Amino acid sequence: MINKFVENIELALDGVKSNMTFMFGGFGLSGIPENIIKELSNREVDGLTCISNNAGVDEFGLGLLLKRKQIKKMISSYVGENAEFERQMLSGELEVDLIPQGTLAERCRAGGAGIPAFYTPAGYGTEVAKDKEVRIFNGKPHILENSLVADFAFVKAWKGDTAGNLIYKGTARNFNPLMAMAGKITVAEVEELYPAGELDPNHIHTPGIFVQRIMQGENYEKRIEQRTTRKR
Amino acid sequence: MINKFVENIELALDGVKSNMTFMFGGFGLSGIPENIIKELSNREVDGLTCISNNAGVDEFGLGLLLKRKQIKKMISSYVGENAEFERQMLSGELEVDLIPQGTLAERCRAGGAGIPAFYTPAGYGTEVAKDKEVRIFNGKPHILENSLVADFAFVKAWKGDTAGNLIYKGTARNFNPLMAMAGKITVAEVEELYPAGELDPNHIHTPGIFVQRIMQGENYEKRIEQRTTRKR
Amino acid sequence: MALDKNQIAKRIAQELEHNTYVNLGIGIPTLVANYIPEGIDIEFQSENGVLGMGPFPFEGEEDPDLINAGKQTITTLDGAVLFDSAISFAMIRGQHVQLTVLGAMEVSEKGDIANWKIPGKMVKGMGGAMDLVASAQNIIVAMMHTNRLGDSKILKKCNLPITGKNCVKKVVTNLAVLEITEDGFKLSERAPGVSVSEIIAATAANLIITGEVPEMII
Amino acid sequence: MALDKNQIAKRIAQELEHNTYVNLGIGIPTLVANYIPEGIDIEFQSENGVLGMGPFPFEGEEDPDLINAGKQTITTLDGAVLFDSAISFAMIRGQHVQLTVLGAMEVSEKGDIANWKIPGKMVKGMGGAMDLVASAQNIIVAMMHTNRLGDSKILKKCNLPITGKNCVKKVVTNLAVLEITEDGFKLSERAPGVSVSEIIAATAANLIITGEVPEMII
Repeated sequence: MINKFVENIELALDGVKSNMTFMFGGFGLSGIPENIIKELSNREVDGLTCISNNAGVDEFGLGLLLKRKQIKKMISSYVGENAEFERQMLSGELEVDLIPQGTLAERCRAGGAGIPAFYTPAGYGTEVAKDKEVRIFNGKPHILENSLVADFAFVKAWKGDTAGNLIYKGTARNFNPLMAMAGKITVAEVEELYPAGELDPNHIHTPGIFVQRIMQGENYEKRIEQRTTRKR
Repeated sequence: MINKFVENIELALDGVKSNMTFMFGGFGLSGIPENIIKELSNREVDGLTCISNNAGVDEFGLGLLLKRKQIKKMISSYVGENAEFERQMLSGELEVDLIPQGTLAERCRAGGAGIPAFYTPAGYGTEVAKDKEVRIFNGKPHILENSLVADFAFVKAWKGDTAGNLIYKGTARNFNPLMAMAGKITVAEVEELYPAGELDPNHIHTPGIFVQRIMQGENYEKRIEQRTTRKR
Repeated sequence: MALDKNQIAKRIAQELEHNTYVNLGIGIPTLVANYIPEGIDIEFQSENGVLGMGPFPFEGEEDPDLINAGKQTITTLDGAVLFDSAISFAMIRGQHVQLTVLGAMEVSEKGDIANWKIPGKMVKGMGGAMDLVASAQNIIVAMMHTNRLGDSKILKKCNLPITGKNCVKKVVTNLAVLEITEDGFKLSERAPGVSVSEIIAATAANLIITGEVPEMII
Repeated sequence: MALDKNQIAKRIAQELEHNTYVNLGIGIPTLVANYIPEGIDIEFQSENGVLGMGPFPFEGEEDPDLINAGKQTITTLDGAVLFDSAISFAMIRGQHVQLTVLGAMEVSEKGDIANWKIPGKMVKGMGGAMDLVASAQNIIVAMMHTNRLGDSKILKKCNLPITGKNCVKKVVTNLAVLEITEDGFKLSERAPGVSVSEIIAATAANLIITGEVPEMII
């Protein structure tokens, strides 16, 4: 067994530098690597390119890095929850590459799977297709999209083991398994860390081969953006 | 909940006709839809194009359809276990399209995922690349491969529920989840069938949306091709 | 009288077909789930990774690890399944989801839709909308007929950057049901008490009107 | 004396690096797992969907749902994981597997490999070999130096249809260890008691020989 366990967040983030490209799992605030983001927001790293479906909210998630202007460029699909983001983007302080959500997911997976490019119909005829190759398949136009990789991919799982295997819970899974595949170094923080052999090998979502470092996360806040309920 | 349960194999195979394209899950004899293959071998359907990683053995699995000359064309990656197959192929009775295994898996997944084509390095510079577009990405040549779909995909799972959700066991998973995605009609036979709600939604490998019909399989033989053991 | 948002949702619910998978966008489309006709089995897909969405949780039972694409806390029903974003869009791009209902800022008579960007002003991003409109077999738009300034959102040509081309099949607004045909918008129903001339007045695109236009039954 | 198959495997095992993922092909490569050096942690990947393969099962404990790519019954170790064929080849194509050891019918001095087809005679298919050789960072071939007719399998150019181009890094045969350099095969070790001239006689390709060629230590 190849042991991926690291004892603390310093070891987990060893090698992190300014001007790198990072991927962050999560959809909205669900399934984001809270501990790692918080730690990054306390460090002197900037000029970052961040690939993440969303950009957090003003005081949480990637909003923390935005506030400190650590991010040079965001690659996302939806950023509507963050006023500071919109301000930085409209003022030109922040470069933004907006990508259809399914294309973003598939580009990350492709990066991890050694597929350099694929065709998708999403975005044909829109701004997204600008300067991209168009090709007709089955009578329908598609555009060519390239894969994405990152210097570090940061993901968050529910359970993990020392071999780096990960299991996610509910919709906190989202982009995490795809970005885990696409990081040159993938760092996972988990709510529950087990010795290898404790997790059922049939139930693992991310095989440990995609994960270089795994650490125990703590104090998960798990903020809810839209608390919607019904009465009993 | 959309109910996918069918009571018997006649309903499961409703619409099956000669000259159709079928996908069959399984690797070697592990995870093949035994009940469905047996039933097909008793029917008057032929001229079939079969997409399957392997072609069974002489008296089991797809070997049953080969023996009755029901198959016109095989699309596979490895067919070395079947003497009748080799005979039919070398004599020209059987058309054969041999495809690298990873490309076969990805072409099925792409077919299910609405990705009409992708680039892969596998097969560059070989017979497989004949008449295929070559393009350099990151300094390395890749070939363009198209997706695959089938009129019917036949898969086999360990557990399933009436919503069509599937869970596989061990290495019997293999091509099953990918072909399940790529069938216009996907039929699953399962060892254990449960009412919807009994399976943990976090642990499902194939979401029911990809499965049109699910049936209870019976009398699984599960032949072992290479019984290798060690002494205690 | 013009419909309210719930009535728009209720009218759209009449379009739901038995045994289909449906993706509902944020806003009015989400309300459609409250009006599923009797005898119709539907499963709702949310592109952040869940199929078989149920109603909102009871107070105190919210799970931050279980949300929909609008980031709202949800529940799951029997037969539900969770998955990653690549598989989610495999369902969408691969046309396994039969119907998409979403909001829009503009719809053109060719079936183009704009709902993700107002240049220089509002840039929230397209989220999953571009994937959805590029692949769904059936797309129904739920929206108000006019914007806050009173301008028609039913246009000959979209002014805003589009989300997808030639994709919308039907539009249900507070005033009317419009089908998109090869020749443009066909006015097929009007809101109860709303006259054809009122609809024409509120619409920038041409409307194809053949014979009597029936009132919606809500 | 020329090596037997187990000794070839044993020599290849010396190439294993700590904390790496390794894919072993059918035949001699499979035997490499029996000779992992002390202190070296390796996980074996089998392309049919398992990582963390263990030894063969005890008699009576064979599970038809747990096999390797050679269709042999296997076991799994702590930390093992099961997955589908697309994820399996994502690992391979995406270069997450560091070393591939596989058999061959022919290897050329450019590092081309042929191991899937003898036209008109034997057509078993390439299985996962084409994906493996197209993407692995390090590829070692394990094979006999000559075929059953006594012909060299170490060639200037492959005669058979190739499985991959410019990919093999090293060849370990019953007679020698050969490295593939820009200028062709470099003879880097010889089997115990086998002379350089015997190796040259058994080899159709040119061999680069610099200084004394050491004996393998098995």
